[in-house]
Formats: sequence, C-alpha cells, structure tokens
Amino acid sequence: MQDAAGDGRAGETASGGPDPLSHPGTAKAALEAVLMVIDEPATEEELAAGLDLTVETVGSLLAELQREYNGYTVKAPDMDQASPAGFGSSPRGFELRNIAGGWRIYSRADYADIVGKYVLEGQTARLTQAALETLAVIAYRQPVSRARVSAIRGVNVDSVVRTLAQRGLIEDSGTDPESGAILYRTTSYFLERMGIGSVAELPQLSPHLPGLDGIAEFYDAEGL
Amino acid sequence: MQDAAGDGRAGETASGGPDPLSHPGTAKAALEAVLMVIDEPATEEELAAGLDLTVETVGSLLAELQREYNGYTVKAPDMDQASPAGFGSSPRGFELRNIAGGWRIYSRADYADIVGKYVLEGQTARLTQAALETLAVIAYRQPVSRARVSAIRGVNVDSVVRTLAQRGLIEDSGTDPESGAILYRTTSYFLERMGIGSVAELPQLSPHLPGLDGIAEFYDAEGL
Amino acid sequence: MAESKPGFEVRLANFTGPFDLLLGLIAKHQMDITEVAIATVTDEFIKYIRKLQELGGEWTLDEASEFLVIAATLLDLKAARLLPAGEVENDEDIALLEARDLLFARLLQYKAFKHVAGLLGETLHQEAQRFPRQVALEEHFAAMLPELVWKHTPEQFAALAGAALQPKAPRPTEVGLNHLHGGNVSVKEQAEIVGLRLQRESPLTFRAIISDAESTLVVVARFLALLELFREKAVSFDQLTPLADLAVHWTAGRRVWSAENLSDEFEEQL
Repeated sequence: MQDAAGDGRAGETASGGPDPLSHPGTAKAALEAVLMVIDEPATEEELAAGLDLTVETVGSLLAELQREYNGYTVKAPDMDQASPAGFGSSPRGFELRNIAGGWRIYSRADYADIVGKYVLEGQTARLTQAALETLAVIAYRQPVSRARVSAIRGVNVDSVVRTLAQRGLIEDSGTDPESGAILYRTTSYFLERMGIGSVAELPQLSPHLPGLDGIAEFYDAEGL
Repeated sequence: MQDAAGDGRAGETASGGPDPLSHPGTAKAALEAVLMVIDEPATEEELAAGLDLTVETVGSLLAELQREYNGYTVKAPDMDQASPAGFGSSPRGFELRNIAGGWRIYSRADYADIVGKYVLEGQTARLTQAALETLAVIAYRQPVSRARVSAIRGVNVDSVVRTLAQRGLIEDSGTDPESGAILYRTTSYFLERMGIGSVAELPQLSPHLPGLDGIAEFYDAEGL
Repeated sequence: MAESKPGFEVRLANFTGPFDLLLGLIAKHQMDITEVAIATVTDEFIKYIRKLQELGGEWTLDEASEFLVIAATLLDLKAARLLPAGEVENDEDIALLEARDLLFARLLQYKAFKHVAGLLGETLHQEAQRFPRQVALEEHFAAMLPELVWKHTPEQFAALAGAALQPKAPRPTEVGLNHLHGGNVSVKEQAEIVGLRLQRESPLTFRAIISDAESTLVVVARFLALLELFREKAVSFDQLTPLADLAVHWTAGRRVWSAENLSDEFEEQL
C-alpha cells in the first residue's frame, strides 16, 4: 500500500511496453486486464497463478480495485498524501464482486434499467412461486431426492425440478446409496444468481421454524 | 465539463436510487455500465438512444471515459481546479476502443501477453462431452435457441454455447421472431472439421428414434 | 398476498400445493396453526378443492391427488373431533393423533420453506439488477487457442445427436412415501370394492367394511365411497344408537352396478 503514490507514474512509464509485474501499479492494471476477459468468476488462486503473483498480493489488489470502483471522496488513510489524484472518487458504472467463490465485474445495480436494454442474455424470467419453493427446499436440504422435496411441498415436483435443472440452478449430484434415487444440489450458478459465496450464507431456516427443533431429526428418522 | 468537479458528490447521492440521467456524472456512469457488459460494439447512436441522451453528449462522454481509462498525470485544462481527485491518473487495465464505428471496452493491449497466458492456461484442444452433445443438438436442430437446447439436454447450456461460439463451431443466425431469443447454427468451419459439404450431408438419425417433429412438440409443451 | 384479500378468490395459480391452500385458509381465519379449528378449515378446504375442480382445465390428476390426501387427513381429524372428547382408547385414536401431529408438523415445515422461498425470490430479483461482464473473447486471444482436436466421424456425431435428442423418459419416483404421503388410494377403486362386497352380503357393519383396510387413508376412502353410494341411492344406513355400529344396506337391488357409473361424479368431486 505504501507504493500507491507511485502507481500513477509507474503506469505511465509502463505504457511503452510490458513492465515486470513486480511493480504494484502494473500488477494492478494487469489484473484489471485479466478481469476484462474472464466469463465466469475467477478465484484468487487462479488469478494469482495466471499473473504470477502471490494469492495475498492478488487479494489486496482486488480489494483496492473494488474500493476504487465503488468510489470515495476522502483519501484512504493509508494513501500517501502526496498522491496527486488517488484513483477515482465517484462510483464507477461497474463494480467488482466476490461471489460464488470468485471475482467478477458487474454493471452497477443503479443502472439496471438502462443496461437491461442492451443485454438480452442473462435476463431470465422470474421464477414461479412453485419453482422458488422447490429451489429453497433443495438449497437447504441438499443433496436431496425429488421424493423428499415433494413430501415437504406436498405436491409432485418433477416438472419444476426439470425446469430448475434446465435453468442451471440445480444439478444431479449422484444417487442415494440406499434408495437409488437421484439427488439434487444447487449449482455455483445458483450462488452467482444469489450473489453469495456459498450456501452457508443463505438466511437461516431455523428462525422460521418456531418450536420445531425436533422436526428435522424426525423426518430424517423417517428416512425421507 | 464544468460539472466534472461535482461528479463525485452526485454519484454518491445517486447510489440510493436511480437518479435522472440529466446529471452528467450519472449519465457517464450509466454509459460506463452499458459499455462494461455489452458484447458487441455499440454505435454512438445506439448508446444515445438507450441512455436518452443526444449523440453529441454521448460522444463527449465517450471521449472523457477513454481519456480516464488511458490515464493522465496533469489535470485536463478544462477540469475544475477544485476537483479533489479527478478520475484516475494511471492507465487502467482496460481501454475503450472505437472499432468500425462501434464502442466497446477491451483489455488493454499492453497486457496482451499476460492476458493471453491467463486465457490459455487450462485450455484444452478437445471438446468436453457436454460441448459435443450440445453441438450435436444444434447441428441437427438448427437454427435453435439456447433455451431449446437446454430443454432438450436438461441442463443449462449457456457457457457451453459460449465455448462453441468461441471455437468458431457455431454462430448467431438472427433472433427468433416470436421469443426474440438468439438462434444458433453451425458454421462452415464445423462442416470443414466434419469433412462434409453441407449440413444436408449429416447422416440421418437412426430411424427408430421418435420423430424429431414429435420431440419438438414435446419440448414446446413444456413451455420452454 | 392473495390470502389477505376478503372473499379469498380462488385461482389455481394462487396456490402451489395443498399446504399453501391450507395455510391460506388458516391465515384467512386468523388462526394459529397449532390451534386450527379443524371442522371449519376442513369444510372450506373441501369446498375450495371442489371449486378448483370446476374451474381448472389444467388440474392434473397428480395435483388433485395431493390435495385429496390432505383433504382425507383433515376429514379424518374432523371425524375424530366428533367422537367423545379426550379419551385415547385404542390404536386408531393414537393413529389419528399421530396423523394430526404429522400434518401440523409438515404444515409448519412447509410454512418455513415458503417464507425462505420468498426471501430467495427477493434476493434473486435484487441480484438480477446487476449484469456480469460476459463478453466474447477478443479475437486475437481466441486465435491463440490451441487447434481443436476433432476425431468424430459424421456417423459417430450422428449417434451422439441421436442419444442427446432422445427424450429422457421421466425417471420414476424412487422412494416409497406411503408412511407419510399416503399411498395412491382411489375412492373409485374403494367404491368398487365396497359395492361388490355389499352386493354379496348385506347388511354389513362399517367396522366390517373397513376391517381389512391397510391404512387410515383406505378407511377414509371407503367412508367417502359410502357417502357417494348413499347419494347414488345405492346404499342406506342405520345406526341404533349414537356411536353404535353403523349398518350399511345395499339398496341398489340386483341391477348391474359398477363403480364406473360413479366415476364421473367422483372425479369431479375429488
């Protein structure tokens, strides 16, 4: 971080040709360049390997980029006061997010209406209530068979499960050794769409189950 | 341009909700949001239409963004001296390019070696089974939308379709007049690799397969 | 949500299943799940199923049967309430208590999932405001990709296509759910059994008619079947004192009878 003040100058002299990445300014811009071409979230490890940097360095550069994109008016306390400009002060139109275990650039939500006019892909229809409920049961009970989801929802879920799989939100995760039933789990695409790093970040289910502490065990005992 | 100094503050207050684009800071960020996620280069006219701005305004905002991304150490002469930071001073890892009248953000050429190395890492010369099957479905059902291929394969095929397009095996062939979905077809490179002159030369599918027309209806009935 | 509206307009799309409907009814009466007035809710549940049946072209047998299972359980519970209060005397009573607890446990569990499903929906909607950068690889990078290794003959490729295009047979539902879900008990089928039995021997007590029922659900189905047969004037009942054995008489005479005659009626009703 103490090198931040020098970034500006380093960037300029580097513009003539590739500079060794040992210089933080260059490394940051190179990281930014890589973020421009990835089409799925990239982990810090992948980025570090590709850029020939340590995971720690990549982690702090990513945090720095994220802060730059989000904008700030006062200089960060660890920035050299002599820095002529710092990096940006108003939020950019895009943001860098760490979700589903990886980093990726997104347009900022504020501009959804405008961006939506240009982007056709990824604009999926909203899920029906039945699909959401099925997705919720799978997310919290995974890996889980259709029969068990169906028992919890009280209806047959075959066609809803098919739709969720086609949408890429759930996938097969093998078969139950006892019953031979296909088990389903959520995908990393589901995490991406939820904007979370793992299913552990889903809201807790238990507060919604008042006084039902024994129920899960009860159902488990029933072999569902 | 005289408003540039206020951009920072405007951007922050706007973060709570969508601000009218009449403010140049917001318009610039919205433009940036669009540029960051569009796949095909967009003309100034297209951008102006979606952003509800004049072509002139879009043109000067594009020039401003381009300059920001390219970096500068001295403040531009037309920038208010009171501006605490301006926008960036070192070149970013990406650049805004105007190619054949269309604008898009690319990774900066200076980092092509690093980006190229990153892209090639882990790339294989072979198609995965999922990619092969998806290609087969597209070859026999073309022109076909991704949603339809997903329905047939029972999984989300978005990323596989991207890979196939990247490999030059399939291409965009317009949009479905009803759904507006992008339709895909195989390319002449695909024919070349298959060693055939046209898709008509693809072997007939096994006669005891249920009629393909029937399949189409079956899947259409699923509402996909 | 629709539940809060007065009149509780019924459209199939309003409910994602029987639990949803049941929760809707409970909410409408501003009752706590744990102290639901079974009789009220049961009657309304049955009424709504009937209405849905009248409205619904999209109502599949599959969906209907799920509602029916819950309806049968509710009826069962309602019937139990009509018995003298409080005493748990035999296995049947215990089974009823278990059925009730299980129903409420499932209902509460469903309610929790319904609630988090709402949260997931909100999050998905919020997140859909952001679009990922997902652009095609710049041409000079795409050109660097290793040359594709392609080993498939057109025939192999066609075989692959054939397999991929083969409609996937719907995979069978794999786990027996009889202990929870109830088997697929058809009232029509039970009517057939009851009808034939009564034609052979009449009168029979209700106790005798259900003596070989393998589950509570079958008992309920046979009870419903008898009600239908009564409406068809195929049977009559007599009971000497309240709670005494119920005797069922076959009154349709010797005319050729089969459950097929009732089938339309049954299917519309349940």
